[in-house]
Order: sequence, then structure tokens, then C-alpha cells
Amino acid sequence: MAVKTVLDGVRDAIHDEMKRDDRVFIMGEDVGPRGNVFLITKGFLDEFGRDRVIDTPLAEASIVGVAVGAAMAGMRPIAEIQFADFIYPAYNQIVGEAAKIRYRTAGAQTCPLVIRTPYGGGVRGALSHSVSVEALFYHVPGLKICVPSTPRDAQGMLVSAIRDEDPVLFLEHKRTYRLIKGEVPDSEFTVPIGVADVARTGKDLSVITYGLMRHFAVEAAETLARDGIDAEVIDLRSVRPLDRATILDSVRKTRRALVVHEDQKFGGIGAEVCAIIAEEALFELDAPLRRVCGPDVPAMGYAKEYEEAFMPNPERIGAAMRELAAF
Amino acid sequence: MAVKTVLDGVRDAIHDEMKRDDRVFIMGEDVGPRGNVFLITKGFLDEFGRDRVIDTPLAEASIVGVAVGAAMAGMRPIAEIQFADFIYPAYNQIVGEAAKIRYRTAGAQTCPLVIRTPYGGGVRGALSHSVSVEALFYHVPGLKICVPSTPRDAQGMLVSAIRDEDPVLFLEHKRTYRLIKGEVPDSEFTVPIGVADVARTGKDLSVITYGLMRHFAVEAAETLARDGIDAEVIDLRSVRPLDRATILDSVRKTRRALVVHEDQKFGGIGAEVCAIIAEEALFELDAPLRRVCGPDVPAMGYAKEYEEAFMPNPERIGAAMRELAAF
Amino acid sequence: MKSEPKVRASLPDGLTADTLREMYYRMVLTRMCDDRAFALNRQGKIPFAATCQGHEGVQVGAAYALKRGTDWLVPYYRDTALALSYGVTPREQLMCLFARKADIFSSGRQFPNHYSVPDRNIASISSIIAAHVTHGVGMALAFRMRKQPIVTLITFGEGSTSEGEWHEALNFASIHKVPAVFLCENNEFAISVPQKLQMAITNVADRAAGYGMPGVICDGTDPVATYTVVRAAVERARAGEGPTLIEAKCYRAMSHTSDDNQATYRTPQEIEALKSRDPIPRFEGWLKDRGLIDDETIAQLKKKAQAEVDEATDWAEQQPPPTEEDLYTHVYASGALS
Amino acid sequence: MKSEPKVRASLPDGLTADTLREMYYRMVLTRMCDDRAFALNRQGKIPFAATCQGHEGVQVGAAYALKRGTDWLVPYYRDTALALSYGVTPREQLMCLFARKADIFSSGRQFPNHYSVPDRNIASISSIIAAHVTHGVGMALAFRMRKQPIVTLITFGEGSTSEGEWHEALNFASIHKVPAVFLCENNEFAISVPQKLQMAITNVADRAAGYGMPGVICDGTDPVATYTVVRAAVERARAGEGPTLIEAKCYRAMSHTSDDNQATYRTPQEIEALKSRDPIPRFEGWLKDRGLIDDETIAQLKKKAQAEVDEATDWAEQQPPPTEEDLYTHVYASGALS
Ligand SMILES: Cc1ncc(C[n+]2csc(CCOP(=O)(O)OP(=O)(O)O)c2C)c(N)n1
Ligand SMILES: Cc1ncc(C[n+]2csc(CCOP(=O)(O)OP(=O)(O)O)c2C)c(N)n1
Ligand SMILES: [Mg+2]
Ligand SMILES: [Mg+2]
Repeated sequence: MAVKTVLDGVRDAIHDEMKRDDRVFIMGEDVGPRGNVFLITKGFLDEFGRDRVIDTPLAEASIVGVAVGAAMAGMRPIAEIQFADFIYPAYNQIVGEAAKIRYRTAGAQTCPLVIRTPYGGGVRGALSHSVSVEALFYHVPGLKICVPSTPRDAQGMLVSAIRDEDPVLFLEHKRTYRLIKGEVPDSEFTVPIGVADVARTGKDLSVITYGLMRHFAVEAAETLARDGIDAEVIDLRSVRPLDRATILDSVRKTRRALVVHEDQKFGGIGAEVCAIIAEEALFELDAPLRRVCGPDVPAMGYAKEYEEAFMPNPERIGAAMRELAAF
Repeated sequence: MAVKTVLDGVRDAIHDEMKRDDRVFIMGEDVGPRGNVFLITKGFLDEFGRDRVIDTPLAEASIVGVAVGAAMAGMRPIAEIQFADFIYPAYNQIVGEAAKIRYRTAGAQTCPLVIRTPYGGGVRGALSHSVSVEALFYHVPGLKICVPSTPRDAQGMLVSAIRDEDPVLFLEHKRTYRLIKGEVPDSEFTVPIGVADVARTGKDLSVITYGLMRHFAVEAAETLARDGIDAEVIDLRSVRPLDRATILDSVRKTRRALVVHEDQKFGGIGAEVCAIIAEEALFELDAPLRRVCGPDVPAMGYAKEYEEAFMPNPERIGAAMRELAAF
Repeated sequence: MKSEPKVRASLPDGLTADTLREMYYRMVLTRMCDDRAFALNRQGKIPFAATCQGHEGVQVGAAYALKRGTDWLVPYYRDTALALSYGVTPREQLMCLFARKADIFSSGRQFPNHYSVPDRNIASISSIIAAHVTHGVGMALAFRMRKQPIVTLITFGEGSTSEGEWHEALNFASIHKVPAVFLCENNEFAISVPQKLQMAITNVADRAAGYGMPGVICDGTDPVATYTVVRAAVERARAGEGPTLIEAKCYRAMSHTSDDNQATYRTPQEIEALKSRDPIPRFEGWLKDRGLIDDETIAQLKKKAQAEVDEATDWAEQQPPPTEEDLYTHVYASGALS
Repeated sequence: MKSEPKVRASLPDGLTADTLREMYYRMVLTRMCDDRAFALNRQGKIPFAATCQGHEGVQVGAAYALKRGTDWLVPYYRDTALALSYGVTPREQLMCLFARKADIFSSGRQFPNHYSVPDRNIASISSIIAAHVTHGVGMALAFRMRKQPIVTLITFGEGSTSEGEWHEALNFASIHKVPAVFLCENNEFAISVPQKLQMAITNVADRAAGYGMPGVICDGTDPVATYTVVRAAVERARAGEGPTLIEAKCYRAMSHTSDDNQATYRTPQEIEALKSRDPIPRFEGWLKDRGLIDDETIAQLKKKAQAEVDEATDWAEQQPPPTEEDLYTHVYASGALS
């Protein structure tokens, strides 16, 4: 197995699927000669040509809308939104259109589309290059939403997303792109959408998380392990569908749950995770549910101080874990 | 006190505020001679003139965007989106812009704007005229979201919204417009944003709800009262800010909570309500939390059968209440 | 049918006398479907109806300019005549009005006229104005990528051209020279908003210059005039020369939909005056002038259309509605998830 | 300053010799601020910098065409010269680069150059391209409603004209004849995407026809040429005659931002060739030709600008950053809620 970054995983998934299936193509801003702002599609234009590597105008609604039409006509487009913060102008196409095409035609038309976008903070992206958008979309039936955080998951889930028969919003945490390295199978593989990953097995409490925070939670768990606190860390990997079974199994075992996400707390993914636990496993809990999340302010600021104050880190996560374990 | 419909309440609030404050104006599709598709602004054009009653082009992003600019320049615009389903093209302006202006300027610029729109089902509005959009926005710090359901609340909260210094998304359940009648003070009054209403006092369980469902929940509670089950019904009235204190006080008293909303369940407002209860009052509960909500399908269909199957009704709500009370 | 008249040589390119009569028949059939929809709405049998009265000329003309079975149509909700001329049957149309389970457009999920008839190359649309325009561009892009000689016709009202998504669609289409034709059915109103409050220009076609594509105007009450310009644009698109924006000037005879009342924003005189523009008697006159139709044939065709619509109504009304279980189907390929 | 030359009579309307030298000074000052930002970025002192090199002409020209203290500016992130010519000081500019707490634009919350300087009539913008264009229209509408004789200048790149929101803004502005001027700084690239992949037209100004407003082109490397057309448009707007779309042809000398590397999509020859279009030596030549400046004055002004930028850098660097508590302020008028 090769050691790759998350960025490598994303690139290889797109690349290999484009080679495998000529219905797959990519469109977005600066995906051509520039090779995407993170260099994900570097070299693709030369390899696949202008028909399949389309530098679009600066217009997100049409990036998604044109891709929706192409998907309806039998292609497998990958629509790239340069930064998640710029997905808002395409909201209508994603929520009002793509997510409803199968349903509104009673299955006669479908929309096998991947919308990829880098999200999240920790790279000094300031107010409009740091947002987490998953909670703005996860309420929408008809969409699937992936939030992988390891090179293997990024690659394997993106392949699954491209082969999926339904629209998938694929969120890549931009801080993980180069930071997170890991082993990835050399031969073709997929990681299914909708199955959480138990990133660390433990018995004292469950940390339910995803994205960059998976890594921070595992780091915190390792630190706590030295003090005899044995935490389980669940990486959701997709927030719609959400793997209820893995969450509930873990919580029933540990009887304590902490949800961690970088995204703001109020109405975030943690809300639904808590609701599911409170509906299904309330009497199996030995402690109240807890959430460690981004603060309920409009966005992450540019100054380092804002970014640091906004993002949960291993220390803050570890402190909450300790408290919960001691409850 | 006069008896009015919700529609009357909305109209009177806009009308009275436009008379009181010449910074207030309304813009939207068909608000001019047509007087809005529900006849809310009927006669306004004659009374206030073309400068303050603006029939806009069919272009929602600019309806909100122009209003945002006018608000930044000191006006108090009311931007109307004809149906909530058409708010998606304006998502960027609401979420990416309006909600962040105060924060991003550290208070130097503000955006006192009301975005009003009719939402919800039960009027055979089919797939694109029935949506509930509150859960697509309530995660957004910087926004306030009102969901009044009585004539008094509609009028009083809309006045509060127009006078608010921050952007308010004001959602009017279109089924309540003519269906719900009630007494409204004759003299000027406001209803604060962020304070829930105890629609019915009870001791056996708490039903936490809003919008049309408030009325269905009260109806169900009255039916159950005949069998000696005494339910408390909390009408949230605004979903951001959310009145945590009223929710928690009620749940601590009744020790059982049911959340009811028409909007789809997964990631809906009920998720956050459940999470708050599970964080703050877990050991005060005698039963698991429950939610009765719209189903996790993309939208309400046109045929009566879809609509009826989608929307919670007093019978379904009552059945869940009975079960919970008996737990 | 009697022998064809001498003037035949002067028929527009590509249209035979039979085709012209068929076009006339489609206009009449549509009118009857349209009237039936409103009658059913007044009777409380269906909650909603949209009208295309005043648009029959542009729609029938455009439909016949396409290569049926090959070209795709991305229509809008006012395109009853277009759909009925492109393979949709009166039964199918009535099924959607009644929102029956077997409604082929959406199984009773969408408002009438929101389609999806993939076996006849008609796409699905939502009610969200202009959202379908980029879809049409994407479809055209896909056909071109696959080297299929398919042209995509995308229709919309003049009000729709204010939407940002419309702009993005035309811009993209022109840069990539996709084989699409944009057809604006300009009826001068977006619900109650007159054109002068929708745009500061007289001709929507003038917007084409901003995208570097030709903008053409035609008389949308005249099916032959529309046919001619649409056909030229379709040929241009098929030849790889890029998209065209066509503006067909027509009018809206009735209120926006059964939920609207145009008397609140149009004077009775204005509404009355529209009658003189009715495309059906106009086209009748055109055909008669050329000896292509006579009163007897007209009466016969009208009777036939009425019978078709009556039969379709009775049949559709009898079909079963969706059931509660139908609510949960087709959420994902794999069923319902969450 | 020595006595003014004889050619004075031929100066452009509204511009004195002093003003022209001041304009030159703003261009030089901007260049030095710009170079400083990149130097700080390379030193790892600031994480991000945007450049306006190649745009100084259009920006300084436009700024001087406005009535400072009255007219409003709704700029975009590349408008360093515009801001520095409209009252923003080098200290303020550097404070935003260092993201200090007392940064008057955003208290260190936004990327550099996203403004809000309401006391000098400069609006706040986000990084979301074209979202500010409707804001400018709304501001202009508000000023007109209040009968204030204020003109709003709204700027953007040519790439931004592809966004749906841009289209909606121009359409609305023209229908309602709001007192706004739309200024496109066409530098031929949207990051790496060349104009021909952004639009199928050569001149952005051609888009104006679709909105029924005048479209004017000027040489954006020439401050005087830009001044002249912007001034005419401002007068037109102030007179209630409606908005104008101006396209200033300029170029981008450097990579898009400090995060970009234009060598991946532009040849070295292309980049080299841009140097001949540099607005600063060009304007120097123009001023010298007219006897309005000499080498000594030039050297003096450059020295002064350098001193200003040095002082501002040292000062700004010393200012305190925001603290953790600052994260929670200004969420709502009433503080933080949820
Ligand atoms: C995004 C959106 N906004 C508003 C509406 C409501 N609406 C439906 S049709 C219509 C007018 C459309 O006018 P036009 O495009 O000219 O078509 P016409 O109905 O005149 O044929 C409006 C405003 C909608 N369906 N979608
Ligand atoms: C909505 C949105 N999409 C994409 C981006 C990323 N982006 C930032 S600047 C830019 C190019 C802008 O080009 P243009 O408008 O020509 O202005 P220029 O930078 O050339 O001055 C892009 C694509 C963004 N900031 N916002
Ligand atoms: Mg129209
Ligand atoms: Mg540019």
C-alpha cells in the first residue's frame, strides 16, 4: 500500500474514474491549465482534453446546473465548487433541483452527480474561505453528503460517489489535504457511503465526529488513554445517510457520548446525532449528551486568534472527554 | 380586540410600519397592482406609491440583494419571496451576506432587513409550493427566524422583525393565512422575537412545536384531555433564537417531551430541540424523546394522498402523545 | 382528404400540407385541453390549471421545427401545445391534471405540466423559474460530448430572463457552442408584472448580444413564422455553429393560472383587445387563404379533438390516485434512507 | 512647486495640475503598498495578499471622478488604489493586512481589502464574487428614495460578470434608473481562466445593451481616460438618467493573489509583455509631456510614498491582535444569541 495525502486520494479517485468511465468529466473554476487551486487536477487537461476538463465561467449556479443537465442526459459529471463558501449561489440547483429529480419524476429521470468542494478552517482562509456547509444541506432528502477525513476514505468514497446513482455532495476538509497522510490500497477499491468508521475502539465513552476533528479526537483519546480513559472514536464519514447503527451500538456500550464538530453547534450535525441517541438509547446513558463544536458566531475570522478560538482542538476535546468520563 | 386572520395580521403589521416609518418599504414579485399573490399588499401601491411598493423582476437573489444594500444604506426593507420554495436562489444573499454583515464589519455596518415568505403545505401546492425552509437556515448565526402561527403573533412579531436591527427571516405558514382566526389588540403592540408561547398548560407531557402544527397539537391535547391526559403545548414562535428556558422548564415539569413539526425529521428543528434537552435535562426525563415530523422524502407531492401522508395531523400527533404519556 | 392545391410550391421549407393541418389540429386540441383543465378546476375536480392560450402558435411551430425522436425538449409549465405536439397524449395530459398514480410525468407529485417524458425526449422541470435552463445546456453539452446529433430546445417566459440562472446558462452555452436553441415565449407579463418592470428593453432578443449569440424575433402567434426561425436555429445548432436566442412575441389570453385574476392588473379593454391576436383563427385564415383547409375539415378536426379530450378526461378521472406507500418511493436509487 | 506650465488650458475637465499630481502620487503609493504586502507575505508575516498592479490607472481615475464625502463606493478586493484614493490611509491598509484588532475594515475578521469604511463612504464586501453588486444597487435605490444626490460606484472584474447576481443587479438598476455606475476592471483573467472561456464576447460593455443602459469602453491603464468616462457616467447618474456600464481594459501584472502562480497558465513571454502596459510610467510620461511633473518631483513623491508605507508597516505591526473574546462580538445588535 502506498502512503498518500488526502489530496492524493481525491486526485487519484477522479483520475482513475475518468480513465475507467468516459461518462465521467470534471468542470469547475480553474480546473484546466491551473490544475485546480489546490493542484488536484494538475495534468488532467493534457491527459483527458478540453471536453472532459472544463474550465467554467465564474458562475456556480451554472456549474451545478449544467452538470445536473449532463447527469440527466446520462453523463457522470463532477462539478467542482472552488471553496465551499461559494456553494451558496448554487444552492437552488443542489437543493431545489438535483436532490429532487428522481423523486419528482418517480424514477424516470435521475441525477448521478458529484459536487465536490473543499471546506473547513485552519488554513487562515478568513470569513469566506473557512466555512463548514454540511449542516446547510444534511436536512435535504435526495442528497448524500460525504465528509471523509483520511486518504483512504477520501479516495474510496469519492469513487463510490462518482459511481452512485444519486447526487452526492462531497466535502473535502482543506486542512486535511496535505496534513493527513495514510496508507491507501494500490488496487481499485471503494469505501461505501453511509457506513461510519470506528477510528478507535474504546469502552469508556464514545466520541462521534467527522472531518478534521476525527484526527483531533483520536489524538485526544490517545492522550487520555495514558490516564486510563479508554475512548471510542466514531468517524461518521457521511452525514447523510448517517450510520445510526454504529452510533447506537457504540453509545450503548460506552453509555456516554460526546459529539465533536468544527461546524457551529446550533443546528449542526451534532443536533441530529443527539436526537437519535435521545430517542433510541436514552435510558442506556450514564451521562448527559455533550457537544464540542464551533461557536455560534457567523464565521471564522482571518486573524490567527479568531481561527484558534473558533476551532475545537485536541486539548479542548480532551478536556470535554475527561469531564464526561468522570461524570 | 378585533378578530383577524393570520393574513390580516401580516398585512396590518406591514401597513402600520410603513405608515409609522418612511424607511420601511416592500419589494417583491407581484406586490404592486396585484397586491401580492395572497392579496397581502392589496391597496398598498395606491397608498404608498411606487417608490415604496416595488414590483421587482423575477429574480430572487436581487430581491434580497438589493434589499440588503438598501438596509446597509439605512432603510428598513421588507423583501418578499413569493413562495418559500423560491428562496433558494437568494440563499447566498441571505446566508453568505445578510447574516454576516454586522459581524464582518465589527458592527460598523448593519443589515436591518426582513425577508418574508409563505411556507408550508396543506394547500395542494405540490412539490415546489409546499416546502418548509426553516431547517435550511436555522444553523446560520446572524439570522433570526420567526415562525408565528396566530394572528396576534404574526402581527406582533412582524412589527418586531421590521424594527429589529438585524436580518430576520419571517416565515408565514400559508395554510394558516385564512384558516386561523384570533383576537388581536387594536392598539400598537409587539411580540418579542425569541420567546416561546405556552399555547396550553399541562403537566403530563410537553409538546414542542410551531407553525400550523401548534394548532394541530392543541387540538390533539384537547382531545386527550377528555381522557385525563394533560399535555403542555409550547409554540416556539421563533427557531433562532430558540427559547431554551421555556423548553427546559416545561420538560423538567412534565418529564416527557414530544417535538412536532411539519418539516422533515432528519436535521429539522426538532434535532436541536432534542439535543438541548438531552444535554440539559437528560436525567429529568421519564421517557425517551420523540419526534413526529414530516417524512424524510424530498417534498410534498401534488396529489391529495401525498399531502395527507406527508403532513402530521391531530390524530397522528395525538397517538404519539398517548404513547408517550403511557410510557 | 382532397387533392392538394396549386399553391403548394410556396409552402414553407419542410412543411407539407398534411403537416400544416396536423399543426392546426394540435393547436385546436391544445385549446380544448386547456379549456377542459379550467372547467375541471371550476368544478373543483382539480386544484390548479395553467393556460397556454395565446401561445399555441409559437409552441406548435417550435415543436414541428424539431426532429422528433432525436431532439430534446426542456420546456416550461406553459408549454401544453408544445408537449401535445411532441408526443404527449391527451390522456397523459389529463392524468397529470388529475394527479393520478400512473401519471407518467411525476406520478402525481408535481403540478401539471412539469413533465418528464424521457421516452419522448421531454425533460422534467421544477416550478423554480429558470432553473431548467442550465439543465438544457448541460444536456446539450452531454449530447455533443457523445457526438450525438441532438439539438436541445429550451423554452421560458420573458420574465424568466431576469433570473441569474438564465444569464449563466446562456453565457455557458455560447462559450461552449452547445447545440441548444433558447426560445423565449414573450407574453409581456410575469404574472402581474408587465415587461417594462421586468427589463428596461423592448426586445428580449437584444440580450443575445451580451452572450455573442444571434438574437432573433418572430411573431409567436404565427406557427409558420415561428417554425421558420426555430428551424434555422436548430440547423445552426446541429451544424455545430452554436446556440441562438429566439424571442417569440405572443400574449397571455387568460389569467396567469387558475389561482390568478388578471382583472386586478389589466383593464377589461386590454384583455378584450387580445382576442384579435388569437393564433387559432389566424392560422385558420392562413390555411384557408392557401386552400389548405376548408370549413368542413375544420369542423371535422374540432370534433375529433373534442372527442379525444372527452375520452381522455373520462379515462383519466377513473385512474387510481397514489397511495400512502407511494410517498416513500424513488427517494434514492436504493429506496428511502436517512 | 514651480509655476504651472502653459498647457494648463488643455487639462481634462475638472482636473487641476495639483489633482493630477495627487493622482500620480496615489498610484505610486498603491504600488508601494502592494509591493510591501507581497514582501510581508514572503517573509511569512501575513498569510495572504492580493495585488492591483496593472489596475492603478482605472482605480485612481475612477476615484477622482467621484465626489468624495458624498458618493459611495462598493469596491471589490482588487481595489487598493481605489481605496487609497478615496480616503483609506496606508496605516489602515496595513492594519488590515496584519489582521489587527483595531483594523477598521473588519477588526481582522475578513481577508485584506474587503473594507467597510462607512465614515468615508466605502461599503463592506464579502469574498463571494458579485454578491456586492446588488448591494450597490440597493444602496443607490435607498439614496434615490431619500432624494440624496449620491452616486454609487460599483466595481468588479470581468469574470464577475458571469455570475447570475451580476445580471440581476444590472437589470434591476436599469429598470429603476438608480444612480449607480458599474465599473468593470477587465484584466482578461479570472484567476487562470482567460476571457474567451468566461464569455463569448470581446467587450464586456456589450452586455449593457441587454439591460438598456449605455456601455462604454476605456483604457484602464490611463487614469485620465478612465476619469473622463467615469465622470460622465457619474454626472448622468446624478442627473437621474440612470446607470452606465463602463469597461476599463487593464491587465493583471502579477499572479491572482499570493496563493496563485500564474506561470502555470501564462507563458513567460506573455507575462513579460505586460510590463510595457504599466500605468505608472505611462502616466509619468503623460504628465511630463504636459510639463506637469519633472524627475525631481517624481523622486520626491516616491520617497514620500515609501516613507508613508514604511511608517504604516512598522506601526501596524505593533498593534495588538484580536483576542478570544473578540470572537463573540457583533453577532447581533444585542450581542450573541442562540
Ligand atoms: C424562482 C421563482 N420565482 C417565482 C416564481 C413564481 N412565478 C411562477 S410563474 C411566474 C411568472 C413567470 O413569467 P414568465 O417567465 O414571463 O412566464 P409566463 O408565465 O409569462 O409564461 C412567477 C413569478 C417561481 N415559480 N419561481
Ligand atoms: C462566488 C465565488 N466564486 C469563486 C470565487 C473564487 N475567485 C476569487 S477571485 C476569482 C476570479 C475573479 O475574476 P474577475 O472577476 O475577473 O476579477 P479579477 O480577480 O480578475 O480582478 C475567483 C474565481 C469567489 N471568490 N467567489
Ligand atoms: Mg411572461
Ligand atoms: Mg479579471
